[in-house]
This record gives sequence, structure tokens and C-alpha cells, in this order.
Amino acid sequence: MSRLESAKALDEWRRSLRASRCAGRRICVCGGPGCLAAGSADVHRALVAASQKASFAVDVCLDVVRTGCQGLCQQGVLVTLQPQGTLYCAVQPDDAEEIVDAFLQGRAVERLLYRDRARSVEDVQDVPFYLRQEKHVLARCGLIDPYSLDDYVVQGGYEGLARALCLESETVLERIVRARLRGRGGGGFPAGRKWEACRRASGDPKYVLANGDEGDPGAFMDRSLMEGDPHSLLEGMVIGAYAIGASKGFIYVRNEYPLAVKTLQRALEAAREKGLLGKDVLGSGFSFDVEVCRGGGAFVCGESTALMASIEGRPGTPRVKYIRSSERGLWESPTVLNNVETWANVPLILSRGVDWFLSLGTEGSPGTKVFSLVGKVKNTGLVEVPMGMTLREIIFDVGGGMPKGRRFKAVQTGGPSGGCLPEASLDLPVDFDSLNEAGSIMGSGGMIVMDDRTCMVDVARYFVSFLVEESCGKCTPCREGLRQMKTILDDLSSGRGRPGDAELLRSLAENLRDTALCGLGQSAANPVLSTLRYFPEEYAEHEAGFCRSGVCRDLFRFVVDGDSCRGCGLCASTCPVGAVSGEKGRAHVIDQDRCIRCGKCCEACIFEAIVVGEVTS
Amino acid sequence: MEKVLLLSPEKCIGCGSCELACSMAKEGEFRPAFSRVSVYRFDGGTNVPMTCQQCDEAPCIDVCKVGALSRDENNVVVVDGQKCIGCRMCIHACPFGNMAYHREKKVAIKCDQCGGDPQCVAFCPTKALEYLPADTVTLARKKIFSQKFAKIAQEVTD
Amino acid sequence: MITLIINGLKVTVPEGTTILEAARRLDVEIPTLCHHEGLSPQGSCRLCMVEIEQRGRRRLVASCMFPVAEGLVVETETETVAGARRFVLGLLRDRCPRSEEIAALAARYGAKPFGRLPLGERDLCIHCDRCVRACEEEATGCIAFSFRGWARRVEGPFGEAPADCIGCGACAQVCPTGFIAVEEEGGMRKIWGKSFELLRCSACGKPFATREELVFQGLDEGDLLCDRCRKREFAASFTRGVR
Amino acid sequence: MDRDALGAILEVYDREERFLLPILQDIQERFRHLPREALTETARYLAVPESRVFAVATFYKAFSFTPKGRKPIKVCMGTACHLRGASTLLEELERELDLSVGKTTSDGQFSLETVNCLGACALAPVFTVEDRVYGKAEGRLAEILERERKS
Repeated sequence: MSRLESAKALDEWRRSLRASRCAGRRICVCGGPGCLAAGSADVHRALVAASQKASFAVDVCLDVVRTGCQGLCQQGVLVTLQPQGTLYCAVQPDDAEEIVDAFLQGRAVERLLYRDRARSVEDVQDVPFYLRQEKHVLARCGLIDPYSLDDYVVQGGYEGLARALCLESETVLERIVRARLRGRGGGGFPAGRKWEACRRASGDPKYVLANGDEGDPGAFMDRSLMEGDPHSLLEGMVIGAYAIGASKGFIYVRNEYPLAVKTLQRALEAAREKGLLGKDVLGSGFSFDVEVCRGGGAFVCGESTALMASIEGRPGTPRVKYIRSSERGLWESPTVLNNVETWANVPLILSRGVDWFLSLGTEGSPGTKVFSLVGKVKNTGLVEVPMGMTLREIIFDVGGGMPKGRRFKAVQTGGPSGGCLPEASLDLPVDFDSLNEAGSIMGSGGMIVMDDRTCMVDVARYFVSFLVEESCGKCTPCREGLRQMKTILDDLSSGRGRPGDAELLRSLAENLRDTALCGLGQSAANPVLSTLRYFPEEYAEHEAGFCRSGVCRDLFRFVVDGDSCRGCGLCASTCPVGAVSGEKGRAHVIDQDRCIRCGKCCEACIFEAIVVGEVTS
Repeated sequence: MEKVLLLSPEKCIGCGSCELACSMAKEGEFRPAFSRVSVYRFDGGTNVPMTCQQCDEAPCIDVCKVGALSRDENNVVVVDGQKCIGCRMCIHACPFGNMAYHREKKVAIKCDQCGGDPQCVAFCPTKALEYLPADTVTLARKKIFSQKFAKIAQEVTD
Repeated sequence: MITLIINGLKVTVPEGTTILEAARRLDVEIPTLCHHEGLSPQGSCRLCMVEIEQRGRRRLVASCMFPVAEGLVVETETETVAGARRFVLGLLRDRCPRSEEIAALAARYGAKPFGRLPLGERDLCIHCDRCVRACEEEATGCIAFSFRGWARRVEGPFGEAPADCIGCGACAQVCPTGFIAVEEEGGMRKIWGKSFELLRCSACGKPFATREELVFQGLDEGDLLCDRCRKREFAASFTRGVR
Repeated sequence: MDRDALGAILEVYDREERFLLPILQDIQERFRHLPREALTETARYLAVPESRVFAVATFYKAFSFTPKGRKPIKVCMGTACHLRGASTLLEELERELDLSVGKTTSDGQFSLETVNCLGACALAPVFTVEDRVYGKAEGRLAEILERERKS
């Protein structure tokens, strides 16, 4: 493995790699977070063993690789066969031999295929979940071995960097500006403008940072990218550094993502060895290196100035930033910070062109966006769609809608800094500006679907409790205001609510939004303000002591609707405390003194006969 | 022209008018304990008025990291009471004891030559304290005085 | 030089001046808590918020840190500003119900506590960070804020008396609410749970400094004189010089 | 405390302030908590005030002052898990282990903590024991814990 001394050498290397692989058949085992949890390591081991056994028998080389997230986490462990693109779902280690045998014989294992209304779908592209997606940033994620630089290069990796280094650095910058790339991590600030300001700023050295401190609960986009396609992030950073004139970069990775740290470190070593990073990148004379920093477990470190404080070795408390980081950032030097997904878009803009990028998405928000679609939705997973797709299309077409006939109530975007949007907002095109107008934010791309058994006051309380834990405590509004809001929300969800609480909450939240020091505090009001805006009736009911969703345990009771109950007994057998009783075939009853209101009976009932009723004193 | 405050112990009669004038000007009351200038009366009738000599290399300024001590346009070292955090480092640092700590206001105090109109000079009946243009004659006199200080300082540190 | 408008009045100040400094030149009153002229700005108490108009957008900014800009329009007495002050002071009233300083400010700006927090132990600390900055910037940095959020508190390492404290008392001097107590009695100074035996002046015998203060400055050798005796000593040796 | 182990951790890093966080992470990993002497030694090594080290050690959730269990159990409190009953799961775990959040069992085997999102939302509610992820585990808790106890 020698260093690549020029863009041409990279090209030649790519061609020779491709030539040596043209016959390559591979079995890709998903190693994304969801599949790992579902046991993908065991599946991988079994498949490796099975393929080795098979290759003794027949003289065929089968490659078994562990890839990053393939997307459809709900159906994990996922296995995709290349080059056919056959997708297997819910694979167990025991299935390994059958998969390998069938692969060698050129047929599919019918029982493991994705099933769509009794029809099994063979080609991964025809699975409805993937049908409406446009995978560009995630294109390689799930296809390549994240530890293999060869894999990345075969798939066109570092082509963007090679192109960039042939251009003047101003031209590279100008392309990013013209592509109107907006930051994928929060408010959607134009990346090009940030880069430009940093390039112009005086001060040396300049830094580029990648924000991989993905703290939003229910979001794993950046994790999937870092663990599944680390070089795309690196390549983006090198291009950015070239455009800005930076010599050093840091990737700040969330503490809870040890695999991402390991994957990135391996990628850094491989890239350095090949001369794609470090001194004199691809013989261009430009030098740049990157270091990985582990976070310490603090949500606030996703805020840019807190992240920088953390890299500097201090507690992650944000600074007032009336002077932008692009002028005075890390160690007071000009700094550009973008999140992982934003960086991963950069190579694409260079290799495929600005016009191609602008052809995706909307006028104001070009390109695609990666979401983690979770919560009460059939197909949870990692999705990439063009900006401007409506919430309805994402949730119902890609996500397959609500499970088990439940009713949609709200979708939460943007994590604790975002908001809850109601059914009436479903036709909203998803882009930075329309989400903002609706009272939420794009955030980094968490999308959590909620059904009629979700209490919006409880959701607000959940996020505010989260933020109380995560507030750094530096500024008065966030430290004290959130605590006040939490107290009121606790009161509301435990029957101690008072008339006027909703109004008091609104006033506290609005003041918090207007006076807090950093982005975390300012946006911390969103979960409260958006639920107040779209679900005022639930707050009114909680003030009076009722939770219609059957979540706040002191504010409702489960009752059996005698007309609907068929007496099947499913509820009684599910109840963990034996509170439901009744004769077979007759309407059942719930002993209210015993009932712990866990809702298991309600979930279990297929006749919707268990309903939420008011507490009668 | 810049002016300098000259001390002439040989003219001092130890009347203490300067201390009273200073505390009145700075504190609004006659409290010699809070005066920035002090008169020391020794046996044998020698009286010495003492106040800040506005050292060229002032240890008080060096030690103050919060920027409460600085030189004004007349080269006088002044305390900004708003900036002072009361750490007393300057008080320990001054080799001549010319910085003091105001126990009530909890800040450092020193002679600031009353912004160009030193009251001690105005009330000194014998010109033991003088406020003169920094011309050649005055500077020569001040130099002699300072050299004595330097010599004494030397003796003490030895 | 930059010209801006505060409450309809023009003021011209050097570049890099903050709105607060510019306002004080006009004698426009803006309440502050975490601000201290000797310490690096922090912008965390959010009491000094003022309303600015920039590119047609109005918003609240912390005047103690916002740098002036040409043509900037600032309002310090709008209903929005008053509301923000009431909010911040109301929160601090709940946090520090025993603080007379906060009560006085709250009364002055019409703020009331919200009164919803569960009762519990309350101290006088409003988390302005002045003590921490004073110690860090002038002394040894022996105290810091530990933990975070509501639980955040200023203390020595491990919640104990800070080993590095030199007893200079600057932290107590800059504390706006008197949370940090410094006691001086019988030749002892007590602060942060640490007791210092004060050194006595070798001339007059009065206790005048902690040994740690002098060691920190490298002044702990030779005759240890208080400032008054140092002054007298020099006056005395001067008399020898006169003769 | 094993001073050689601490020395080995420190010597990897240059004496720069910015390495405070990674050093503490290594100490936490090695000792499963932050021993006090280690913090004092780190402060000396990096020439930063002890108060700074303590501030960083208490600010970030990754650190603890009492030893975590050999098998730390982390319960995901992410939004998806919350909606699908994470708090009930946590209650059940507390009951099964007779342990409250933030504590370690007396034999030092298990400690219980909550985390904000493990990224395994499809399996919500989830928890991990070391790096093993368990999803949709209601009703199987006793069995899982028994297996973990023995392995």
C-alpha cells in the first residue's frame, strides 16, 4: 500500500480495484445500531462460517461483509446480496447455510424476503420502504465495509476530493455557496456563508469541526454515517479545509458511540496511509489532518460553542456568540463547524456537480435529508428523501403508516429543540423553512411518530425533563426557567394542575425562548410552545384532571366498553396484576383498585373495547 | 505640560493638613486613616509626607490582572473602583506601602493627584507638597528624591 | 468610531464598545448582575437584556456583551425588555428567596416570584460566576462550578475547602448577594471553610495578610510589614537620608 | 489505586489542557470510576487547577465517583423508548435487581443507569448490558438477568 501522489494515481488505483472485483459476489450483513441490537454479529459469524464451508465445496469466493445501516431497522437483522440486491429480513444465524446455498444456486430464500401484503418482494429497490427514498448521502452506507478504504474508493470515494484539489480553493468554496448547501444539524444555516466568513477571517490556524454529538433522543443518522461510511465525512472535511484554508480538523463524537470512534479512527489511519489525509494530500501541497474527540455525555455539547469548550478540555458550557465562530471559534481561531451529514454532502457536490445537487429537493433547501423515522410507525428506520417531501409521504408511504390501526396524532421533529406537529400539518413539505414556520425545526433529522395513545402534555414533560437534566446551568432563564416549567408540567400530569397553568407555561416558555443564552435554551421552549399551539385542549383537560390518551396515570382509568367486548380474554391474560376478569364470551371488567394503568390490556385488545375514561371520585 | 507631585520633607511641619484635605476630598469627611497621603512625625522634629510616587515600572499595575490599575493621561496610576475586585495583591506588591485597602468599600485606594488638582498641595501651608510642571528643574528635583528612594529600597532588599 | 441610537439618543463610541458601556455614557440605566467591569464578560444572568433592531428584525440581546454597530437602534425601556427583566428577577426570587439584593431589584422592576417550585434548601448564590472569574483571573482558580443545570454549584474541588485558596477574599468582594462569607476575627481569616492564620506585621503586630497571599506573589521573604508600616519605614529611612 | 496504571494512562498524552477529557475517560474506563487521587494527579500532570478537573468530572455524565458495576446496565430513555414504555421497563429492572438508578449492586456486578438514546429505536424499549442490546424484553427480564449473572 503506497501513498497516492496525485489525483491520477487515485484514479488508476480505483480502476485496478474495480477490475479485480468484477466477479465479486457479496453478502452484506447490516451492522447498523438496530441490527446490531437484533444480533447481527452472530448472523455475520454464521454467514462467514457458511460461506467458508461452501467455498471448500465449490470453487467460488463469497465475500461476507459487515456494513453500516441498511435502513429498515424494524425488520433487522437485514442481509442484502450483491450485486442482485436481494433483501432478507429478520435473519437468524440458523438461516446462514440456506442463504449461502441459495445464493450459489442463483435463487432466493423465499421465506426471508420482505413481505408486502402477502406478496414477497425480492429486489430491495421494490420494497415500499425504499421505493420513495433517494439515497445519495446514504448510498454507500449498507453497501460497503466501513473498515475498508478499498470499498469506498471502488464506489467512487475521494473522487470529489480529487476534483476539488484540481480547482482553485476559491472555486471550491464558490461551488458550495452556489449549491446553497444548508447545515443539516440544526437551523439550516447556509454552509457556504459560514465557510466564506471563515476563509476571510484573519487568524491562524483555522479549524474545521464535525459535530457528531448526536444527542437528540430518537436520532441516529450521524451515528449510522460515521459507523457505516466514515470516509464520506472525512472526504467532506478535507474538501472543506482546502476551501477555507484550514490545517486541522476535529470530529467530536458522542460518548455513547464507541463503534463510531473506532470506525473513524480506522478510516483516519487508512486515509493517512494512502496520502488522502495528512501532509501533502494527493501530492497537491495542501496539508490537513483530523483528530477524533470523544464527548463526555452532555447533550449541550451539540451546541457549537459548548462543543468547542469541550474540545478545549473544559465543561461544555456555551459562550455568548455575538461574534461568530467563523471569526472566533476553537481556541479563539476562525472555525467552521458542520454536522456529520452536512460534511457528507460536500463530496457529492464536487463529484456530481452543483446543478445535480440543485436538481434535488426544493428551491430554498436543495438536496436530500436523512431522517431516523421512529416511534409509532410500522417501518422504523433510517431514510433519505429529497427535501420538500411531505410529512405524510414520509410517514405513510416510506414509513408504512401507523401500526395496528392506531390513529396518527402528531409527529415530533428536531428532538428536544423541535416541536410536535399535528395531523393538519401532514401535508407540510419537509424543508428548513416550512418546519420553522410551523413551530418546529428540522434539527438533525429525528422524526418521531406519535399515535392517539400518546399524551401531548406528557411529551412536553418528557422533553422538558430531558432538558432540565441537560441544561448546563450557566444562564438564569434555562437553569431556573426549565425547572419552573417542569414543576408545572409535573403538576399537570399528576392531578395537581391549576387553572391558568397552560398560560403560565406559555409565558415562561416565550420568555425562555427570547432570553436564553444559547441555542439549547432558546429552542428548549419549542416542545412546550408547539404542543400548546396544536393541542390546547389536552392542556385544558389536564388542568381539570383528565388525560384522554391514557398516559398520565392519575388522570384516567381504563374501562371496558361492554358493547365492543367479545370476551376473548386476551386482556385478562396480558394484565400483569390480574386486574381484568370475566367469563369467556362475556364482557370483562377491570378492577380499578388493582389496575396500575400500564395500558397493556388496551394495547392487546383487538376490538378496541378497552377505552380511556375519566376518573370518577 | 505633565505635572509632578513633589515631596520636600525638609519643609514639612507635620501639621497634617494634607491628610485632612485628602480624606475630605476622597471620602467626604475628615478621616486621616483613609487619607492617601500620610505624614510621619519623627523624634527630633523631622516630618515626612508620603504618598505614591507613580513609579515608572509600577508593581501594582503589573500584579493587577483585572485591569483596575492603569495610568491616566497625566501618567498617574489610578484605581478604577468599578474594576477592582478587592484581592489586595497591589497592596502587598507596593514596596513603599502607598496602596491601601478600603475596608468599607472593599477596594484598593491610592493617590490619584485629584485628577490634576491635588488637595493636599492646595492645603499645604509650607510647600512641603508641590504640584509643578514637569520641566527640567522639577524633574531634576524629583530625580534626586527618587534616587534616595531607590537607595533605600536597595538597602531594604539587601 | 461608531454611532448608534439608544432610546432615541445618538451616541458615538469606539468600535468594540458594548451596548451597556455605550448606554452608561448616556446615563441610561440597565440593571446587571453577572457583569463586573474588572472581569471578563459572561452574559449569563440575562438581566441586562435590551431590544435591538437589525435588518428589520427586533430581538433581545445581552447588552453587556453585544458589540455596538453603526446605526444600531437600541431600546432599553420597552415592554418586552421590562418583561424579560421581570422574568429573570422572578426566577431569581424563587431561587434565592432570602436575598435582600434580589428582592430589592425585583421590587424595583415589578417582578414577582412564580411560587411553584417545591420548597427546599435555598442559598444566596445566583450563579453569576463573578467569584469564579475573579479567582481564575486574578488568583489561583481554586473554585469552580461543579455539576450542571439546577444542581450546578460553586465550590472547591470535591466539595471541600479548596486547597489552593490563598484567602485573598476577592470572590467575596465581587459576590453581589453576599453568598460568600469571609470572616476576619482574632487574627484569623475564614473563607470557603478554610481558616487562615493571618501573618502579623513585624513592626506594629497587627494581622495583615495570609502567608498564602504573600507566597502567591513571591513576597514572603524578609521583614513582613503591613502597608502602613512599610510606608512609615520608608519615611523613617528617608529621615536618615535627609540627615 | 494502581499508580502504574494511572501513569500509563497519563504518559500517552501531552501535557495540554485539552487532553483533560480523554484522560478522565481513560481513567473511568480503567477504574470504572474516577478515584480521587487520580484526579489530583491529573491536575498536577496537566498543570490545571484541581477545581477545573472536578468541574469537568462532574459536568459530564460519562464519569462517576463510585465504581460502576462490572456489567453496567443502561436503560434507554430516548423518545421512541419513552413512547413505548421505557419508564415501566426501568421500574421492572429496578425491582428485579433491587437497585435504584445510579447505584451498583453490593457484589459489584451490575450498576443501573439511564441513557438518552441508544439508536436502537426499532426495538424500543431497549436496554444494554455491557454491549449486549436487549429489545422488547418485557416479561423476559428475570431470565435475561439470570443469564447475565451466570455468564
